[in-house]
Amino acid sequence: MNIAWIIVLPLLGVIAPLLANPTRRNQVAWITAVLPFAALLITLYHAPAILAGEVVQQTWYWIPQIGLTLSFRMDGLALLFTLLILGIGLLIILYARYYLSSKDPMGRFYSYLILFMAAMLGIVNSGNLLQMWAFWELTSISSFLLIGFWSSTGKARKGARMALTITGAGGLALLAGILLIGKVVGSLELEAVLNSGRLLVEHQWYPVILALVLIGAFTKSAQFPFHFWLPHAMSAPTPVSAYLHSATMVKAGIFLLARMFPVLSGHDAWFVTVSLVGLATLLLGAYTALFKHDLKGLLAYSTISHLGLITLLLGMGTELAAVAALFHIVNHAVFKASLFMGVGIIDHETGTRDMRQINGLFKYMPHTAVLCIVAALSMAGVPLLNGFLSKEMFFAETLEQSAIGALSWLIPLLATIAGALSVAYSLRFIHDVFFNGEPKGLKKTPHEPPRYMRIPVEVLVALCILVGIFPALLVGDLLKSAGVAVLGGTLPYIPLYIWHGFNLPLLMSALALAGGIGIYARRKVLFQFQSHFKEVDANERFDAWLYQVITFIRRIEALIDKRSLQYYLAWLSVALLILLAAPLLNLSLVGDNVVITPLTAEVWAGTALIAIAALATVVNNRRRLFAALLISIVGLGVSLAFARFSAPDLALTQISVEVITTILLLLALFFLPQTTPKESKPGRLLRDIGLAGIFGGIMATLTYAMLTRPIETISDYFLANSKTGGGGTNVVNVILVDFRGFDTFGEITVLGIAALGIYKLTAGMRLFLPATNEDGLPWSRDKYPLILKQVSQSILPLALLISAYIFLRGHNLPGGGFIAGLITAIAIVQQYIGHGNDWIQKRFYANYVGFIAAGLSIALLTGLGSWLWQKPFLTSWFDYFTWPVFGKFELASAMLFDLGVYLTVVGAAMLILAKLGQLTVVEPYSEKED
Amino acid sequence: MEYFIAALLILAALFFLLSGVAIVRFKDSYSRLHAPTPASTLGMGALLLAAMLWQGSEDTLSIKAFLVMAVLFVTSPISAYMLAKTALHLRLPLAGGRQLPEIYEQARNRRNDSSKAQEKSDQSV
Amino acid sequence: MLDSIVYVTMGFIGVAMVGTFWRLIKGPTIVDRVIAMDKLFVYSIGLILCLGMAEHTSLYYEAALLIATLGFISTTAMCKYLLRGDIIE
Amino acid sequence: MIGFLFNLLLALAWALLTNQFTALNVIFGFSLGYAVIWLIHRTVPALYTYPRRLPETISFALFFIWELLVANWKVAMDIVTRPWYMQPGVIAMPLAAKTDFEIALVANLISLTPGTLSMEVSEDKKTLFVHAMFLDDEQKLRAELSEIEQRILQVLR
Repeated sequence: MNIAWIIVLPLLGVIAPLLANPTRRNQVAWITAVLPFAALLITLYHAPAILAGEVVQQTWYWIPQIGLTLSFRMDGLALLFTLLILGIGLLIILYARYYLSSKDPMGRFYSYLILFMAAMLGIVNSGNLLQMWAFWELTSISSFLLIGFWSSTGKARKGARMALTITGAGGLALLAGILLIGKVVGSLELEAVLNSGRLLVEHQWYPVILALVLIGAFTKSAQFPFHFWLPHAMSAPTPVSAYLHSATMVKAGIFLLARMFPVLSGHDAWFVTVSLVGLATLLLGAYTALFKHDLKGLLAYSTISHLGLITLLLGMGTELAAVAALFHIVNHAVFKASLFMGVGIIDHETGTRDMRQINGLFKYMPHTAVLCIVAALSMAGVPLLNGFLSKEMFFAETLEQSAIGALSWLIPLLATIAGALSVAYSLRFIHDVFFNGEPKGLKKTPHEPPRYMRIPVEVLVALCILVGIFPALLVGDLLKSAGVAVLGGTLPYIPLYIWHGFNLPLLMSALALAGGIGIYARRKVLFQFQSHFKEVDANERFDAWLYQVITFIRRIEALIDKRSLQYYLAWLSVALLILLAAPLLNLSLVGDNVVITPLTAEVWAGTALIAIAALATVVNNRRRLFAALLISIVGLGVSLAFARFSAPDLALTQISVEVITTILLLLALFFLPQTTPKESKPGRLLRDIGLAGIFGGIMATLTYAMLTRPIETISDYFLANSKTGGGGTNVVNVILVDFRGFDTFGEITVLGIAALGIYKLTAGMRLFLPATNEDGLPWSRDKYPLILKQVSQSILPLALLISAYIFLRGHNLPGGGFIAGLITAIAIVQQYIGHGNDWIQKRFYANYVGFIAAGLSIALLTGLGSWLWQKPFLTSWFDYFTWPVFGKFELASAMLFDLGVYLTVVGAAMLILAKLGQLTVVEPYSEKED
Repeated sequence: MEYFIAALLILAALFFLLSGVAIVRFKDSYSRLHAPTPASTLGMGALLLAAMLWQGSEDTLSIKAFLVMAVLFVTSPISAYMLAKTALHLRLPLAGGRQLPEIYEQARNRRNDSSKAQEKSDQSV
Repeated sequence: MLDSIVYVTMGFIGVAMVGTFWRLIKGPTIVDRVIAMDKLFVYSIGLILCLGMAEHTSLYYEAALLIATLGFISTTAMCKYLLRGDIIE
Repeated sequence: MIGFLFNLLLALAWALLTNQFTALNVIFGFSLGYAVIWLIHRTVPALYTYPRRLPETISFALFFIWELLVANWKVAMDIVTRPWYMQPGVIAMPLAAKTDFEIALVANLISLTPGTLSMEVSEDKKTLFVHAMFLDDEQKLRAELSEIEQRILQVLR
């Protein structure tokens, strides 16, 4: 099994929970867990090789011509993270099953959760920086959905928005940084970047790149000064906090630092920035955590502090510090996730998270209490637990570093203080919650949670203890291979022992413990002191800041956007003029040896007809129906011109589009006044005519120049290759579905989105039907004229047959999915005209959104299918077969792709037209006529 | 055969022209509605027959022409019917000829005599 | 000989189209204009068929077929608009 | 309808038997099939009216084409030559056709004939309003129209 499946399986798993029966909660959880579990098995299958130092890679070609591939790469660092993500993820799935109440939409929750999991796996296993960035943004989005899961509360919505804004903005900075890296290195492949040595560090853009990448990492990992979003993200359901905001997502920034460590570190700027930011975050988080009364708030700030610790380690620059950082990533994930889950249980059982209310829970839930106490002690860094080991390494490294030059002696001191603070808040957590008298004012009597809700906590706490006692045995190899990946070479000896003898780090630990106990004992004084400061609400600050940004942008927008089509057009035209000025001046009109086709009478006549009709359209623009009619005549004329100049494909398309446009215009016209008043003053009219004239002239000149060039275009290539390369003789269609399949795919996606947009925008919109036309004549009472009704019915099968025919012959003769789709849509619209909405809805399967979805999926899957044969995305395939009786026929993957185009076009066109047609409500006109 | 095709083509051309003249010269919308009928029936029929035979002289008989004809024969009366209905609805007047205002009114209201009588009796009750 | 006759036919159709187009611009009522539009569609079919004959190809039948089917739908939509205002109800 | 399908099947069978899918052979098979059906039509209720209807349909088609030619000629002549005999007007024609399909067919075929145009069907579906270009002989026109209707109904029923 190749490693790409580690990401793809969970990605497929996004739909799994939605398919399960939502009333059977166990079933939903099981179905959700299956695919991540499979991914975990694949990871374990590859683990031995990676632990032995191999790097597993897998590449799926996307658009190899411009260097875009989907590549996956798993080394020691990725393995460590993958195990963390999948392992804790599975535990969270089990936990969430009991945490969510029966009122919550469980399938949706799991779906978001798995989406996040897949995105996170994508980040750590990407072999391409751009691809990693895409997954990076996906984690921001899925985190937004998860934080805002209880979207009925304002807090959740605000928290979600803030997290998205901060991490999204950081993501954009990161994108810029990545693109610069790509520019400098010449490739976005991780392998190439990692092998570029000191190229980046010595490049003149290094400061910019570093700043951009660090902003990305710091926003994601909630480092000072971007840390404020994390506490607000705590309005998410607790499993989300445990998973995203302690164990995984916030580690993505750390991961990025570790990933880029070999190529971006090794410069003073890195050491100073990273270590100082880490230190600041460490202290600020630890200090603030102490004063939080909300259990999750305490844990959130503690998380910030620990993330700062890891950042600090990565900024110190010694090799062992980097390894210590990796070790602490694992340890922190394990104890913090278990603490969050424990808090979730407490919240679940007591209905509150306020430490001033929750006291003495040991009596009520001793089992949970023991688990939480062990995890909290690990957080405090008490010996025999995993937290102790990495903290000890951290202390040792603070003594070794010289990250901030002469002032480096400050770091061990501040580290010890931070350690003491962390002991203090851990103690507060343990003592306030589980001892310290009786609970106050709880709505219910707390008791132990369901058996299975505790299992994930038990597993993680067991890991705390086991790793704490047998570190080398359990995580030694993993750390070693991850360390090799981060340091980009062989690794120094890692001292994974509990006992290092009496030394300075041990003393620091002891000081921290004693200091922590001291601080906790004297906490009243500290609380007193802290109460002098006004508490800053990050939310308010954030809103104020956001408001300022928006006001600023509005002001700029007001300068250029006057909400007027003429204005937009003028801007576009002027911009175009500026861009075109230079090339236009140098344009020589007639190319050499081009034979110009003589003008015949019929061409003159046809051109004159089109021109007159177009002119008449303009002149009559205020008589809207007449104008619509004239436009359709112009379209007909153009279609004839296409036919005359041997472009039957275009003629077919033009005529179909024309009719659809007419119908759309008629639908829209109904909601507008039949005539419009004269709005433009003569001066303006003159100006507009002048502008239009200039641009018409320019376009005509360009067209003429284009047509008189010697013919050396790309079309020769297409003509030569369409039969051999795409298996079709209709070059236009082969270009659409094969050579330029990617463009087409993009286009139908846009089409689908546009249709959905219109659908959504007009959702709740109701327009009253005027009782009469503009002359005051009441509408005819004959809704569906009898004969029209009869014939519409017989036209439909014929039209569908024609569209099927046009579709099937598309590959070799004029036709194809797009035209066929339009014809089908028009035929269905005819039914709407003849029979009305109700009639259709009773008789046809009219789920147009489903059409769009099916069409896009088919097109996408056809494209992805080529990966099964190790070919780039959307590589087409065709072959000829001979069957007895039926004879020889061709099968081509492009046909399937075309089917996707067809379905999308039908769905989009119908969604728009039918939706517009349904806007009216019953006319308020009485039956009496005249 | 060649002369036959030529004759068909000329016939078609004449009928198309005829329709063109008719739509210019006819006096009211209702009469103009009649104008396309010769072109779309006989003119188009002759033209399609010519096209079929034309193809036939080179390759095989093209049945597609039949389809075009069938579609036209089904659709053009509907267009005319809908247009006439619209003209009635918009109270476009009849020009010249024999004016029968009563029947015009009946057609416009989609009632025939008997139902009108029915209505009158309803009103008297 | 036949080829030139085809061109003559096209010329006749062209003349008819010009007349119809005049009616379209002239009106006087909207119904007249829609009639003219409908007729222009029919003439286009004729023109395209002649084009196919002149160029000795059968590629244009589909275009003719489409104009026949779709032109009619345009006309009915216009009529429905004039009759009821709301074409899809 | 069933009879027609059956006949088509027989024609197909004939083509398969002779293994010749040319138009001529299929038409020959069709005629042969018609003969066979005519032989057995009294014994099978579903086929009872078919042998009568096929010639009726064909003769109606011929009749209609003839009508078309005559009417076209008449209209053409009138447009081309002066003086114009045009007497446009509306007449109300009682319908013998009952179902929607019958009405639609009658109305369409009347519209197809140059010089007459179905304008409207009354709400109770009993009257068809026809616009005619030559209303100089109303009785004759009515007779022509009802002949078309009668023939259609004969084929359909």
